Amino acid sequence: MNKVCQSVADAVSDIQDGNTLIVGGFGLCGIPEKSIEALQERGVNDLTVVSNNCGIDDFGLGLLLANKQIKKMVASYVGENKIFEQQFLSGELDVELTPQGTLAERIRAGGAGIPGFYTATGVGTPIADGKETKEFNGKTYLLEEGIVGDFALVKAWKADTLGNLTYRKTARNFNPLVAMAGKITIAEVEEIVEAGELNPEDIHTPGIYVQRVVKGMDYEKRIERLTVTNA
Amino acid sequence: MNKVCQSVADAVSDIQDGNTLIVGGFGLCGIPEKSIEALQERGVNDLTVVSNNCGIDDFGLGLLLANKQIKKMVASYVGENKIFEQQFLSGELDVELTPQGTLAERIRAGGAGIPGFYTATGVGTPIADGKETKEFNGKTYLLEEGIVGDFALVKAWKADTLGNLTYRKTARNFNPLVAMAGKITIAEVEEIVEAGELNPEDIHTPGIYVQRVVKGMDYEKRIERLTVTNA
Amino acid sequence: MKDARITIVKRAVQEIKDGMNVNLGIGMPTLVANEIPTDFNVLLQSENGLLGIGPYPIAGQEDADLINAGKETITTVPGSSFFDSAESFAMIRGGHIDLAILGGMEVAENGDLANWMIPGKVVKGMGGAMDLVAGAKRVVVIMDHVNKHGISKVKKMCTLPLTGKAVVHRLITDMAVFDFTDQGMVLVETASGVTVDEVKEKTEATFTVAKGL
Amino acid sequence: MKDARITIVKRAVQEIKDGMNVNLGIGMPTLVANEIPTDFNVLLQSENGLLGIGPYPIAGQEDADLINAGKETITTVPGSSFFDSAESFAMIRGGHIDLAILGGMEVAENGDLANWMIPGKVVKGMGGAMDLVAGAKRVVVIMDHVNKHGISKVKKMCTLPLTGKAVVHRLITDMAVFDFTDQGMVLVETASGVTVDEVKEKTEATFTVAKGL
Repeated sequence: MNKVCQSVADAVSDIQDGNTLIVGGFGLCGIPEKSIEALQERGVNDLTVVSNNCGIDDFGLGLLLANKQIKKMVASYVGENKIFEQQFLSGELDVELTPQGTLAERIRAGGAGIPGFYTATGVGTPIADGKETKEFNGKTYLLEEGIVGDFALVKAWKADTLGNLTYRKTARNFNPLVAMAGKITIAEVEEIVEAGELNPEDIHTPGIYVQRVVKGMDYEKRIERLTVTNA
Repeated sequence: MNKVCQSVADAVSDIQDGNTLIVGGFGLCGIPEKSIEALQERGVNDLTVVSNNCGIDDFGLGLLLANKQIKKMVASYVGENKIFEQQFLSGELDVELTPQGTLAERIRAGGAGIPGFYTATGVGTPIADGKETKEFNGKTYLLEEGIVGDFALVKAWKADTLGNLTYRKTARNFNPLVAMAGKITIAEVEEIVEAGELNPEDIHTPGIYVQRVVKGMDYEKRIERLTVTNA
Repeated sequence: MKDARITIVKRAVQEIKDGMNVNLGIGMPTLVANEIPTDFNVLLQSENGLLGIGPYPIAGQEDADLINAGKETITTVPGSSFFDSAESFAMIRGGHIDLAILGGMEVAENGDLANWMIPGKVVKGMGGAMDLVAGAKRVVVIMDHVNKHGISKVKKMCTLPLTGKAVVHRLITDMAVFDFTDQGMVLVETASGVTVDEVKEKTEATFTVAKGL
Repeated sequence: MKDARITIVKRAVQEIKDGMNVNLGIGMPTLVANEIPTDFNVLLQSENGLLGIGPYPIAGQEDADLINAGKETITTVPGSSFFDSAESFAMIRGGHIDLAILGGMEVAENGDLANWMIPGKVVKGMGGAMDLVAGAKRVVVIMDHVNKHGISKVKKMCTLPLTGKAVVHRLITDMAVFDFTDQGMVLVETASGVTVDEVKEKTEATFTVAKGL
């Protein structure tokens, strides 16, 4: 019943070859960087990874690509990643591109027990190929399916010992949805507090979705595009 | 561009006969009691009301029933309401019973641009009658449709002048979904603060969904079932 | 509480394991909450938007903004969280509730449940019951074995409109406990002082008897 | 900025009215933000989960947890809110974004838009573009009128894979502004110093000319 793991390595120790992982983050923001590193070290292979992006060559999910641990990637945007490009062109990597909003909703749907839903997004485009359509009020919509993962890897700001999570600023992004959609959800966080210390009205992910919580050390939080104004 | 209305009567002044209203609240908790009272005074008729419950005889949506302003009710639970019972039996009132989770999801879907989704809820029961079904992974699911209202009536705790809302405890319930699903969303609140005074990470309903905000006075917040322990 | 209720509630609480997230239906299931061992970390979910229901408030400390799905004033426990109804049913529909304990009017030998309407009587609505039986990981129904006329509520087929088809995992009555398996309905326990033959006599449904009973 | 870009951006900002919630695409559309009148109450949405984007941070005050959809470090304005990606696209798909301004590779006379992939080149992905064009109340595309070879990007039919079918409400180029109506594509403005004939010459698409032009 204790959800708090002693190390990130422990937290991801039963992820197996061939598993489907749903991974939070947008670009390099709010990614579970410690869980990814631990998976790189463990070396599990043939992973299907569902995540909006795929990191960059030397950070985030790019590390698992570089290690050839990913068999299939479901994402909305995979630009700016040379290794991805190589593996995609060589056919080593299978890629399913999904519009970002559809991807977010598919993950939420998976977590919410909804096997399919209709959206106007993508009608008449290549991503409609092979998908069922249906009319509602004279307009055509695509059927999109929910996604459930064997594991969900989440990065949050704070957790309590019951797995309740809060996120910081735009590091929230896909993480709350990803948390819903894992058969086992692993949340790595910057701080773990006692149950009752988070305001019940401000919890972004209720602990019911979270099976394991682990504190990550020394977050790098790399910035992809530093843009500033002069004071 | 100013979202703050001077009175509840002003806020609801353009609701018309025959409109569909989606109304927040669960039981008598978190209901937009002032907007309902204002509608009772204005006397618009033939309303279709979508709300989990229908108040009690002399409070909440029961007031509009007593006034015979409601033509059709979409709800999950309408017990404990004598006037409802009479009008339902006499055929004056049309009723569409929807499982509570399906109702919540239908309202969210309407607000999120999803015209339909599949759920296992209700398969093989009377509420499946006349509904399309579809199999996913060998299991049967029902197609349920999104709901959009001409107006959405929401009760929140605090609003800022941009319409950002926060709710208190279980008075949140359907309100954030209802806020999403109105062509015009009217939020009555206990307190209005300046933009920037609510923590951006703790806003439950972003102001983009809310067209009007109005401060209600003297909330009654009636308790339906007072249950206490002895100290 | 009547004896039958006590029997049922005491047996029902044994379904709850440490660490579970549990939804208790309105009525008799609500009484199960009081029997949960105090050293268990169990969170009770209320479908109106709370995980972590606490006891009823002390008189005078009730809060109109804090109620359970039965519209009763309640409190919260440390580590509770509030959320909206869509999130609440995402939990339920998505299989995140470990256990739902619900009342029943009729249960059939194939696991069908009827507990929301009686034709000819005024319909009150199904509330969240259909979602709970379709979505919870485990569905346990508790009810009297027979109605006030002595007629079995444990049926070959439900006569009342269904809440869900083949959704019940376990049925607990004042006489017995049944499981619903791929091999059909199985009697797995009898209440203290009740024989297997007595259960058979009072049960319309066809069932097998677990080894050793 | 090149002259063409300045022309386009200055014209594009006129699409933004006081009180709007606006999503600006990556690239040239992002530049529109700087031109919004400071007395306007306009909230900029970032599809990664923010309503109320502010300017770039002062050097040294950047926050890795606060970026826009282009992955640039940003700040927030008073009254901003953070939310998750599903909520963000509920706003977009549900028609709550008043205006989306996006870049384009090709726009066809029926309002089709292509802006996400070039066959034969490596696919980077559509990101949120398909959701934005399908969901925003009003979709304005901004792009150069012709490509670097002088070929019209305003087509009879798109040759590139579509981002959305009949989704563009208005197209703003360095030469002209077109609306897409039930009666087809209409030239509604020409840029300063550009004649209708020049537009016709540089445009593959068939269009009508608004009265008074």
